[in-house]
Amino acid sequence: MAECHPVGFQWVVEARYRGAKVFHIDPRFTRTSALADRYVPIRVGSDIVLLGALINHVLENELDFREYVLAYTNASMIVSEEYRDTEDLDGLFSGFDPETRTYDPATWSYEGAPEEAAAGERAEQMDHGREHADMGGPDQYGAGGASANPRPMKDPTLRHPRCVYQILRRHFARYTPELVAELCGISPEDFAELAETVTTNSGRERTTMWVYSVGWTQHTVGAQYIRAASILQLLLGNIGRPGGGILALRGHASIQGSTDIPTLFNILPGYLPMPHAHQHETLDDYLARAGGDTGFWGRKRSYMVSLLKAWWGDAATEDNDFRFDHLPRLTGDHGHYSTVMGQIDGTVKGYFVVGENPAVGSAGGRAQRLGLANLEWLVVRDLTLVETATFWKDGPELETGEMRTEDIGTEVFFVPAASHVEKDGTFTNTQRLLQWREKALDPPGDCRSDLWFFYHLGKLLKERITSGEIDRPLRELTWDYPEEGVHGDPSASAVLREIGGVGPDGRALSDYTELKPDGSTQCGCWIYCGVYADEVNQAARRRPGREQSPEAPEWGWAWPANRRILYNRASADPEGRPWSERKAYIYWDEKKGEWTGPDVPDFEKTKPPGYRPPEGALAEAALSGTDPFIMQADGKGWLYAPAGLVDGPLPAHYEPFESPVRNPLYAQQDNPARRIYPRPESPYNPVGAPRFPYVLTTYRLTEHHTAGGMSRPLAYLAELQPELFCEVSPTLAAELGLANGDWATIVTSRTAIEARVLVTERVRPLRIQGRTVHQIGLPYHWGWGSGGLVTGDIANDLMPLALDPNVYIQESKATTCDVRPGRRPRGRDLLALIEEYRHG
Amino acid sequence: MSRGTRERAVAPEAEFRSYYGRPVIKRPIWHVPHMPVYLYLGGLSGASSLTAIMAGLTGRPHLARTARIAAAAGAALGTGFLVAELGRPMRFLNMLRVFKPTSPMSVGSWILAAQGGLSAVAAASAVTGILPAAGDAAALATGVTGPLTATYTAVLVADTAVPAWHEGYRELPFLFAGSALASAGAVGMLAAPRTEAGPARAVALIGAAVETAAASALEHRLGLVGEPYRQGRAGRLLRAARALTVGGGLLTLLAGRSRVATVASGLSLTAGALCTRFGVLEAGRASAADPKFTVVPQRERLDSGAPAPSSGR
Amino acid sequence: MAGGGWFLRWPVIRQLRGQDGRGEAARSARTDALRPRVEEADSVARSVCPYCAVGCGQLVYVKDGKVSQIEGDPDSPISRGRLCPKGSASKQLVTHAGRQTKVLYRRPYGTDWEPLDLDTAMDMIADRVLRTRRDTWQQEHEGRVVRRTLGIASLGGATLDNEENYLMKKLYTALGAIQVENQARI
Amino acid sequence: MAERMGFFTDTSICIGCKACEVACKEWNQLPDDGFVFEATSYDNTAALGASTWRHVAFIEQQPVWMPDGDPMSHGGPVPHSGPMSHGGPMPDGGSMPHGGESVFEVGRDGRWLMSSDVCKHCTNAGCLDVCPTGAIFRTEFGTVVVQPDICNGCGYCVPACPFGVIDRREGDGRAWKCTMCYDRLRGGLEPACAKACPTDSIQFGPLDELRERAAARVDTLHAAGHTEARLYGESPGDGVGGMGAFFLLLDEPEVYGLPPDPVVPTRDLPAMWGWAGAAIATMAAAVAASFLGGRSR
Repeated sequence: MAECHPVGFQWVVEARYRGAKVFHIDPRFTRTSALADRYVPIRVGSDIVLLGALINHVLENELDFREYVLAYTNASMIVSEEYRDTEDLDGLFSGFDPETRTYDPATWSYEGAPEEAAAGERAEQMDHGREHADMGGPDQYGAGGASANPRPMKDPTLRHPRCVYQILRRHFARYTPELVAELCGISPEDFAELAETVTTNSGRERTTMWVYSVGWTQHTVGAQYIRAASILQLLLGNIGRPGGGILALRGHASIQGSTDIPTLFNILPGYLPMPHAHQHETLDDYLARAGGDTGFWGRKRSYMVSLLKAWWGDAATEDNDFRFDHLPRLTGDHGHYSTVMGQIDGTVKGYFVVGENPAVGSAGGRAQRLGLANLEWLVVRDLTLVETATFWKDGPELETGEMRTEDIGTEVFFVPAASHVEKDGTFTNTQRLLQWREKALDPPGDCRSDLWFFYHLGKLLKERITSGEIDRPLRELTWDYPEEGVHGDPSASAVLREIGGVGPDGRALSDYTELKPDGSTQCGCWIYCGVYADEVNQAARRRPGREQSPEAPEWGWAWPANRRILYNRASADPEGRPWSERKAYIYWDEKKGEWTGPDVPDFEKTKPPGYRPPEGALAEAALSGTDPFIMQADGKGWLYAPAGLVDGPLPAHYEPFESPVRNPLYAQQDNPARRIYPRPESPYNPVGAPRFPYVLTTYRLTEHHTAGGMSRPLAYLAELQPELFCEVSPTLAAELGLANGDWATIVTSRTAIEARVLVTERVRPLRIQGRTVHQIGLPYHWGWGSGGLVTGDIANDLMPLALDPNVYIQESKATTCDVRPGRRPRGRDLLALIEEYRHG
Repeated sequence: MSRGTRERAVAPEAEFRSYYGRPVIKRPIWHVPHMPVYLYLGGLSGASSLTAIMAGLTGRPHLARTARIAAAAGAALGTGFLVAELGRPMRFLNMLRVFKPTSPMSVGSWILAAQGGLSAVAAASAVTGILPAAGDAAALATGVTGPLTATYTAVLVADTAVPAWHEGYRELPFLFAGSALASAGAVGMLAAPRTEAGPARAVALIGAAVETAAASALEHRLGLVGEPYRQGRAGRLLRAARALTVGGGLLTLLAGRSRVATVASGLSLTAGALCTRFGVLEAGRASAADPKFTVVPQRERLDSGAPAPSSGR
Repeated sequence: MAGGGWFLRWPVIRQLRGQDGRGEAARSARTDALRPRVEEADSVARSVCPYCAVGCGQLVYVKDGKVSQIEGDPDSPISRGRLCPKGSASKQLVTHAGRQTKVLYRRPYGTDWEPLDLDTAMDMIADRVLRTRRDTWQQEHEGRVVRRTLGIASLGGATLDNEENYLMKKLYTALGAIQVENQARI
Repeated sequence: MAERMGFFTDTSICIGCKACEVACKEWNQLPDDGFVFEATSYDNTAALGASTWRHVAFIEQQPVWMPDGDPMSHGGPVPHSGPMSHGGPMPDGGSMPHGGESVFEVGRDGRWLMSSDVCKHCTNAGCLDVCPTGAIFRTEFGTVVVQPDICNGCGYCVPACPFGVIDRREGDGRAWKCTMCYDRLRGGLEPACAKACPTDSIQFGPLDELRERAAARVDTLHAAGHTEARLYGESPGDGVGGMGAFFLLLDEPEVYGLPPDPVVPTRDLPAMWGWAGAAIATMAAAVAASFLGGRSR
């Protein structure tokens, strides 16, 4: 966190001043470790073992926050008799189809027939696991997650052998401190201290928070890492409470916004799933299968219809399903890496790359560049000539002779972009806070904002389309935004207002509960509904922090409804009283008959703790006054996920796809559902191959930003970290003859790159399964271009195309490699070296 | 915390801790040959002024005239080298913007200005014969500015954080004074007719002796801090300086009537004086480049419980 | 301080008049006139750092149509005026010499960039979008209506504004382009 | 004269992000220092200089880990890889030497010390004392500032600084160093580095206040068992009369590249002139003797 989010880290320093104890768990001793109370080294890719052992520690010693667990989680729910755990099937859950490597999650569900089965097929009952997997897992169920029987059988004593609590106990029983020592390289004493600290700092009086970043997500089991942390935090009562939570530190200014209002293939704004050809012919089909009908997600028709109205305006009517047909349909994985394969195969002809640099920033860079070289046309928009724009001129494949400029048919348009000060608009930060940026000045030369580019491109397209049927969605698309300034920029505030929603009276809406299923409201992103409440750009509010409470509700605007802590109803006990004075946050004010506190209650303001839903209630009315997780169909925090994940209802430790270690827990070595691309452009290191003996991980440095396009051209940053380096322990350096400051070559099946050597005790050899495992760290900010004042080889070129099956994120935090002293070979010799390694 | 470790850290091997072996202080940026040549010329000018006065007073007109010219030329040429050393030569006059007693360079600038002006008047008068009274008065005045010109540079060099220079503040003025005398004596010997050159030889001899003695003290009294005077490039230069100075001195004694020997001894002394100045600069550079010269004495001072007190200004 | 000509301003004279030669007397006229350059800014925009997702407040000072300084916004309850090295380098990000400000065009099989007018580029891009869309249009797939194109893809960075992402997703969806991805996936 | 202002750099909360270095360069519009990989931990800046007015030092003090995953020895101070003698990564390669001379117990976790160095704005400042042009002066805030319109690049200040702070910039010819953002101070703003510092490791304020705050911080750290914490440069009784920019360090100053007991060179100036006077007298006597002795000969 100190490395990549230094300014956020000031709050960790503040917390330490107030007595917080900070553990830093990381394969390398980083700048964060330097300021932590304890540093715990860990082997990359083994975090579920550690988290699982903590869960086991909590369960075996009954250290869970029982009152919270009973009231707010699904611990007491009984799971279907057909469910089989990894303990039973040696690393697989029930429902696995080895042919397709996918799960049918039907057996994971709760006991008893779902009450609303007649309402339509439930997602968890789908016959085809393949489809379940194809659709991108959790996203497919929208913001509410998968639906599940909201009123399953329960055992409040938690003794029923098939209740979630007991299933958890059995599942995690083998995640012991000894296993942690064996697989993570963490000593039993260190584990004991961590476990003791986490558990004693949880409960009524205290909370523990976990902070993670891509060190947890860029794995073939990334989503399950987060699930494991969720289970632990729910057991300890650390969700929805101040000082608790699982905090994702996101690495880009509006990466949260880019998911909320996604430029992602599988979702629409507000986590509404993209319709699937095989399941969603009509709006009703779609709504029936897109998650539950209870909880606030039960209002999904309002959200979807309002979105369709925002896009197709008057053309969208009740009679025509609000133009639901205008939405193109998915038929499987259309994610980034599949798109790259489509480029190589020639199905993808044209490509827009907007403020992104896949030639350097994506895993398996060679495949990326092969794809770019096979396009008909490519549009790149950026501040500098990023490598993605110039690959045909100076890419590494030219040096090896794999490509020749004269043979590359890709037509390239480089259209320069405006910087963040040359346009107004909002970023959504890592805590879901929308902050409006004022425009400081006009962009220089041909530079234009992306808003300008896509608005004017849209206008040009609309001018040229025919009256044909395929052009109807474009023809009917609402595309009228006021133009401003010398370049005719579309008004960003008008766009934000459309996103925030407008009511039947033409006035901006103030809350997503005002959205209607009848087409009378329109809203571009329901979770952002209210960002323009009272016709005021709420994201532009700037009341100074020192004039406000710590929550600072009048600085910017947090979705949803300006809430700063999600599910904050859980900060009070079931009766609505604070769990303790010390941790009081949102509580029930009996006199006023409402929930109150320093934040906006994430609950219906006047729903009393004693409220019990009537039979057949829908949406939020179906949740009781003690159900804090209001987006969930059952209002509960899920310790066990009966549906929604494509690789199992519980996290299980699988080794990274490329690992030097055998999985001692199960016969199943790696995530059985992981997604790979076994084809010539995407070779893999064989598991346990002696020629790739070392563990490789990548990371960022404080001084640079991602692929370097925003840092390498800046002298003040480039001089601080001028060269790509690899961090190795002195032991490994001695073994290999690597000298500090000299060169080393790092090799995987993909390619070999060279880096300067930084010998440091901060990287420690770990004792794993009785042998020494060396880890090597590589920052990934370098490339050959981007106007960089400093250049270097591309760390991501080494990385495999192995993805988490839920979210299609690549495993770039854990792979295997070899290291050799000296610089890498050039030209054809490089190819020869890789050939040698590929075939052993 | 272990005191023992610290004590070990100041063992005779001068084991000490540092930041990647990087220097603590900055290396003097002054260039070769500008700076040492200026030091030489200042010394030559200053000591020549004294020689000129005494020669005048003792009725040695040729020696007096020669010395006046040497004083003026030394100051003028020296000023030239000084200006060339500046990062912004056009701003040379800023040297006279303030008068700062705390800055030997400021004091020296005023001294040099005076010495330059006075010695020029004295020399001009001697050469042209115009205004002899003014020339004599100016020459007499250089009796004050001359020796200051010759020695202020020692204070200038010593008034730095460079350990070999700073800790040598007792010896350096004598080294520079001796070197100046030897330089002036050598020029006197070379330029004045033999009949008048006797005192110049004596000046040169005494200068050589003082220079040699001061250099020796510098090398040996300072202990660890004096190491740069003994080792490396500076050590070689100073050894050469000693050989040339001692050799030149002996030759002066033995030269008698031999013109060749006189020239050889004069040149040898001049070369010795130059080597001394180059050696001092080199020693300063070496002293600044190795953190041990900064850290070890300071650490010893702290560990002996006698940290440097404030100057209390 | 003014008046009296150079002679009276000459520090030596000022020293003689009792000023400190290491302080007051040594000051130049330029020094006396020194002010922080942000005071001269024509405008100040309240902005947000474009690097990581902490969302630190920035103040962007503009003088004569150029950014003269970017620094932290002390009002921000998130960052309290502080910035990391990247945030602190933001002015260089928007003003550095390596920034590309002209449209460039590389024709198929071309060996170098060529200049291109922005309007022409927009027209050409629009033409290609429509052509590729027509050529690769899928009305049905595996017997189901899909009405889409797999011929056009997009990859966006996560420094895009919400408004930009919104228009992109809206336009692509209307075009039937589904392979729309973002750094958020990576 | 306004109140004396200063920096207190609390290195115990420095995260080595180098925001201070960049914020300083942006505000003062300094040139870059070249792009050199130094292989000295994360420090590629190397030292303060004419174009680098803040420099973050990185000192790795890690237990030496053996292949079996255990620290090399148990009990007592854990041997570590901190910089000893000419320590740190050796230019000839190989691993960092670990002299075994640990002053502090680094423990199993090890330490990575980071510290943002800056001009000390000494009470008795060598650079200011020796500057012949008056380019360097003491401001109304008690800080020491170079006036670029006056400096003629004589270079005297460079070796006169006991901390190696000030330097002459190649190509420019003038001497440069931290001004504590004198222009900003005149506008009531805090220096760019202190403003940017994410963790408030760099604190700016009236020096007296900072000294109190620092003393309290040391007490807190000592109470928490960090007895190695100590202040550097806060005492008006030290060899430079106290520093306007002082530090809380977690090891000896020399480990951070700071002189352990700095003295302003001009402290000995009267003595120096005294010895110069003696040398002048010697000169005069020598010349007189040469002439008078010659006559007698």
